[in-house]
Amino acid sequence: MVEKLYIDALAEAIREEFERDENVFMMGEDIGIYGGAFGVTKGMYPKYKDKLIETPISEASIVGAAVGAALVGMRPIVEIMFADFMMDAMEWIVNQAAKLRYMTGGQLKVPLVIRAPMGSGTGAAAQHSQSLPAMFAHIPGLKVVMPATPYDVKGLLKSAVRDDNPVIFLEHKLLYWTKGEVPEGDYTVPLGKAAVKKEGKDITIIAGSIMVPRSIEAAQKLKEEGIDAEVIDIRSLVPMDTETIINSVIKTGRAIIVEDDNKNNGWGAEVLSKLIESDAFDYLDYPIQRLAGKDVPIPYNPQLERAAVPQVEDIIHTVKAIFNKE
Amino acid sequence: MVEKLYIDALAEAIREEFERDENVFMMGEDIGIYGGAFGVTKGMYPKYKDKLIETPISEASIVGAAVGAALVGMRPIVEIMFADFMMDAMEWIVNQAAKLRYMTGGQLKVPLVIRAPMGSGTGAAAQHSQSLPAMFAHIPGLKVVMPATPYDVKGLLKSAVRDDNPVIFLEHKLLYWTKGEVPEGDYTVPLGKAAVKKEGKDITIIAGSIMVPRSIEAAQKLKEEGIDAEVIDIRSLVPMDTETIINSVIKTGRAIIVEDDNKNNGWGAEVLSKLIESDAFDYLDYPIQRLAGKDVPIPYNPQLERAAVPQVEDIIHTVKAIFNKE
Amino acid sequence: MELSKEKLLWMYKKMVQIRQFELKVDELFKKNMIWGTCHLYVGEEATAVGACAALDSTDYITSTHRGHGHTIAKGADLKRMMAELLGKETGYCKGRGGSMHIVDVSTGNLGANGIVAGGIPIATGAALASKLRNDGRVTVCFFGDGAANTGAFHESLNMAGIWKLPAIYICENNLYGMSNPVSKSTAVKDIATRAVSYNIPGEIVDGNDVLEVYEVVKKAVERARKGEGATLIESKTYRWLGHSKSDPRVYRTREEEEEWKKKDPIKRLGERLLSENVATQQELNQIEEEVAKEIEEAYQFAINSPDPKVEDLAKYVYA
Amino acid sequence: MELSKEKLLWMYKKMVQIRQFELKVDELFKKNMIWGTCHLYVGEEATAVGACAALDSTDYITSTHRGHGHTIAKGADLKRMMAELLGKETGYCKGRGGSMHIVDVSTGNLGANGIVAGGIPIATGAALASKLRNDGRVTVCFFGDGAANTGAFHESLNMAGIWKLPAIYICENNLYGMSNPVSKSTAVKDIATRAVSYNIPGEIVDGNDVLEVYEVVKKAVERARKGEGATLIESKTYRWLGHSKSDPRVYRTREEEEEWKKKDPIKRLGERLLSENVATQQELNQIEEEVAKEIEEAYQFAINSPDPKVEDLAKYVYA
Ligand SMILES: Cc1ncc(C[n+]2csc(CCOP(=O)(O)OP(=O)(O)O)c2C)c(N)n1
Ligand SMILES: Cc1ncc(C[n+]2csc(CCOP(=O)(O)OP(=O)(O)O)c2C)c(N)n1
Ligand SMILES: [Mg+2]
Ligand SMILES: [Mg+2]
Repeated sequence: MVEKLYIDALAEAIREEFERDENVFMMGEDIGIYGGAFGVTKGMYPKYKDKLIETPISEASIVGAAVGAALVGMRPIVEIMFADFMMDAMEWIVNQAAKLRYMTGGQLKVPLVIRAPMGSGTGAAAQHSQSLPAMFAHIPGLKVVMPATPYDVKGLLKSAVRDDNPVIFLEHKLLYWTKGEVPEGDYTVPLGKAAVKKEGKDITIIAGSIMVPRSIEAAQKLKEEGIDAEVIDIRSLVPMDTETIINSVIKTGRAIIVEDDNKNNGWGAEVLSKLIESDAFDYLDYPIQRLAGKDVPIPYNPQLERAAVPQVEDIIHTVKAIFNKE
Repeated sequence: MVEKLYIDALAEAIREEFERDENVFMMGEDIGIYGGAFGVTKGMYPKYKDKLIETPISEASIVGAAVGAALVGMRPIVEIMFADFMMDAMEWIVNQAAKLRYMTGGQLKVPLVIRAPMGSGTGAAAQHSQSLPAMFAHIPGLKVVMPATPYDVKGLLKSAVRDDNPVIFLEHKLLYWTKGEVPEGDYTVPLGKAAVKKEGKDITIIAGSIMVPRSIEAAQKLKEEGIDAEVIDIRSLVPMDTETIINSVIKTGRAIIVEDDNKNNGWGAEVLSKLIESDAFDYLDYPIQRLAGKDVPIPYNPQLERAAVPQVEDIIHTVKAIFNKE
Repeated sequence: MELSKEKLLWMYKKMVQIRQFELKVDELFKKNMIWGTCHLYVGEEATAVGACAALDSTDYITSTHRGHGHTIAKGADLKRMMAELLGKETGYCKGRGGSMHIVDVSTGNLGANGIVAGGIPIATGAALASKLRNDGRVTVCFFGDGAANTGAFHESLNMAGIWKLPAIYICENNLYGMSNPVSKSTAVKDIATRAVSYNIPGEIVDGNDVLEVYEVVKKAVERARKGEGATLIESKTYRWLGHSKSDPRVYRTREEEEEWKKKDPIKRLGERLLSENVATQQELNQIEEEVAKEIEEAYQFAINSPDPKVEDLAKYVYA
Repeated sequence: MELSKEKLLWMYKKMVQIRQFELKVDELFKKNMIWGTCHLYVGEEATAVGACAALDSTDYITSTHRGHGHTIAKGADLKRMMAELLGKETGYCKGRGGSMHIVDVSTGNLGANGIVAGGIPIATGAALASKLRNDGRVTVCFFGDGAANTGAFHESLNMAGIWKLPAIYICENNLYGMSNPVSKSTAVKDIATRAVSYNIPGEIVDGNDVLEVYEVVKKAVERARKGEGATLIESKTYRWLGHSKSDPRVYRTREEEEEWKKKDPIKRLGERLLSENVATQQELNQIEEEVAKEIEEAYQFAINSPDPKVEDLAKYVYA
């Protein structure tokens, strides 16, 4: 298998879906000749001129129009330039896309993907650095995925496009330029399946998005110190693959959850709660810990910015503290 | 003390704050002669004509303008007609109001209250029935309160108006016509303090908003069956009074959390997680349970609507199940 | 009149259907047989009917919180509408939606919307799809004067302008958004003026004259089908009843209401049909009676339909 | 020229400050000494300076992601600006905000904004406060052509229209929103046309002529102070550099850029000052040199300032 960049795997998925289904098209700002703020659609224009609907700066109506197009049978992929700007479109995400099927007793469906780069680490400060998956995961009717590897981003994008529901598809900015194996041609990764990215027996690290590579790196270092951590990439918050997570925690008896999001009411709280409510509770040797972003807007200064979200050393530290305390 | 309706206690707080501070004013739709969709400002016009800024249907700019007015020293109270419509204003809540102070290194402050009726039970269906406190509680920079009694709504509104931060103030629609004791004149209830609404020794019921009276009713019935439940009204999600909650659970050894919000990524998950991460973990005789809204948009049909959120009998059932299983 | 008798009587009948349907709903509401809230269209019938008369059955519409009229005009089944209002499994939304969420895909009706302006971007997207597919359909987007002050209105009409979408934006200016008079909420006298901001035609029609509405919408539909783009039409009209249940209408006078009731669009078309000898009074009476029967049937159907099962609560969240 | 020499040289100096500040920032950026991103104002100086020249120090402005120019024109301290860009504790935002969030309350600057149109409702609210308090202040709201297509623009200008707010909305039309040309993003040729939708005057000015900007804004300020309401001003101008860092500008031609560079607002004012004998070349040179020194001082101040302390990460979340 060839190694590819995350961003290239994502672009490949978009092109292949364009080719596969004439109803698939894309809407967003500067996605034409400019290639999108992060370059995801770079080089697609002019070949896919008709598929790349370049919009004014109107996030609410971009999403709203995509909902309308989806209702009549198109399968739009919306690119929102930064996940933060989804706040401008919340009406059409939360009150429309998520609810139209239910409110109409199943008469309508909304096959829509809303993609956006999220997360901090680029010095873009508080309005361009948020990771907000938990907000979306709170709303029934939405699916929420956050692929962490080039393989997953290609396979999950395809599943998202083919799904008949609105899917919030969050790409961490720092992942775009990471590499990994990606098969040629068509394959999918199902929505709602977690992946054991590293097996281990001592503790389960449940991570999402950028925290997956950080957790893997931490697990490798912990291994050297005699702690064998299992790393689970949650991949999809809704639907959530609780089975994989619960089984792992039953096996290891310990867990930490590592998220990029703000801690307070982040998705880690939901995972922790689901574990406590499950059979895993009885197997716990130690209370589950959450390692998450600090509850602060993301600061500009690079040292502060770095301190605002978990780093590899924080993961190592948290795991070791558990074993030291026991 | 006199008994008053929740809605009257709220209106009294608004009037008294109008009188106390010339910078306090209100913005919203139909809050003038109509008195607001739920009648909160009924009768205030024309006496407070200059204080009631009646707006076009422009939620984003209502909140945005209130932020601007707050930045230059006013203390606006925004009424959003239904909490659901706050989705239209998320940009100015999440990216502006919540962050302006931090992003400017403390140069700005945003003394702003955004009030809205939330919740189901009136047959208004999916776009007019959401309780979304968890979404706001996820965003650092916001405070989030949801008063459950006439006493609290008056005291908390006053604290919210006097606070120098943006406060999301959520009133459950079904509470407006409930009665309770309310002192005459000025008093405040601090933001960030939970209240033990009924003492008990067997189990802690942590509830918010409409679930507080339901939990009290459930606790009264449970008492008859020999289970002595303590009912805590969380009142404020941010800041959260973890101390009161933790101490209660340490005392009782059992807890359920009862919320009106969707279960998935609801605030109950955060409370549960904070308890697990605290000393209370070691005192737990039974895993903490969450009783929350089902993860569905709120349906129109009254039987379905009722089934979508916890009712008194569900609380009783959940508590009894814990004691039966033990 | 150029229009066929059949078409004219269709218009008459549709307006009568809307009127009687709404009055029945009002009655049921007052008897507490309808849950939630309801926004009735009495007095505004000519706009929905005139506009839908200019559409093909495959054309799309989007509607509003005040949507029964649009839905009936586009051809919905009164039985399933009434069943929805009573929250029944046989309703359009299987009882999950109620008044503000009625959708009828079979007639191209993409749905009412509980959010003011909720349908404006949706209509814009449907029109965009038609353009991308070149399917020759047009989309009519109904909304109120209040909605014309929302951000979505501006964003969407700008899109329609730059992309020359086959969309017709019909602003039903009934002088109030809830209690707020247009003069206080809206910086411009005629909302149609705003069309210049989007480089599209802006037309004003007498919203109580179904034939005028029809003519103007028809022209806009032709433009749209020819690829010449969108139109903004402001239909000046009036709602006879309160904004929603239990609105004491303190923000307007009874005299103003009486003035507008004199402009009753149904009476107006009726008189015209009689004076131009298109129909006889007997024919018109017969229509009224037919409709009364349909409404009664719809009510009986609804009342005798089953409620949805509580165990199906979580059905339809996902496709 | 009616304006005093002092005022004219102030304008000249402010434009030079902006130009040199931005070029220094560009240099530091390319050396990787500035973190994040930056949107530079080179070429557009006349708009910020002409507008702020018409304001009192107690008047408010709101700015944009491309905000350094407005901030300097309103009177900010270059040292604290540069320190902010370097993320230092001595910066306006104590290093928490960076380029897109500089605020200077002391000069009435309510701040840059990372969100396109983020400042439009904020400015509207500040103007509403002035009206409620009758404090005689006006608020100037700067935003780009791209922002004129957002919902917030429409909602806010409608509010300003109905409430006759003392607000001046200055649209800096630099022909592009990022890569998107106005002709593709905006349904109307002149954004000022949109003023009719809000029943306020709409003016077009040559945004590279600081004196014209000044005159037109001054008139709008007088209107606003007299309680006659808001004005929309479209300032036609051009950004010389890329949208932000590393923009290869594939969406426009080098020729177009050269054409606009000929309209350099600084050179233009300089030539006029010379030809009308207001100032000598030597005086102008001296200004350039003074500014160069100020910029160097600002840089030295910034580079020698301390970083914020990591343990203070959670400071300033709440007041
Ligand atoms: C975003 C939003 N804000 C407020 C409301 C509450 N609301 C429902 S209808 C209405 C008035 C709408 O006025 P208009 O658009 O003129 O339509 P009309 O009711 O007159 O037909 C309001 C304020 C809503 N449903 N959605
Ligand atoms: C709501 C929102 N959408 C998109 C962006 C990304 N963005 C930043 S600047 C910009 C272009 C703005 O164009 P314009 O308003 O013309 O200002 P200019 O950059 O030309 O000064 C875009 C799309 C943003 N910051 N906020
Ligand atoms: Mg209206
Ligand atoms: Mg621009």
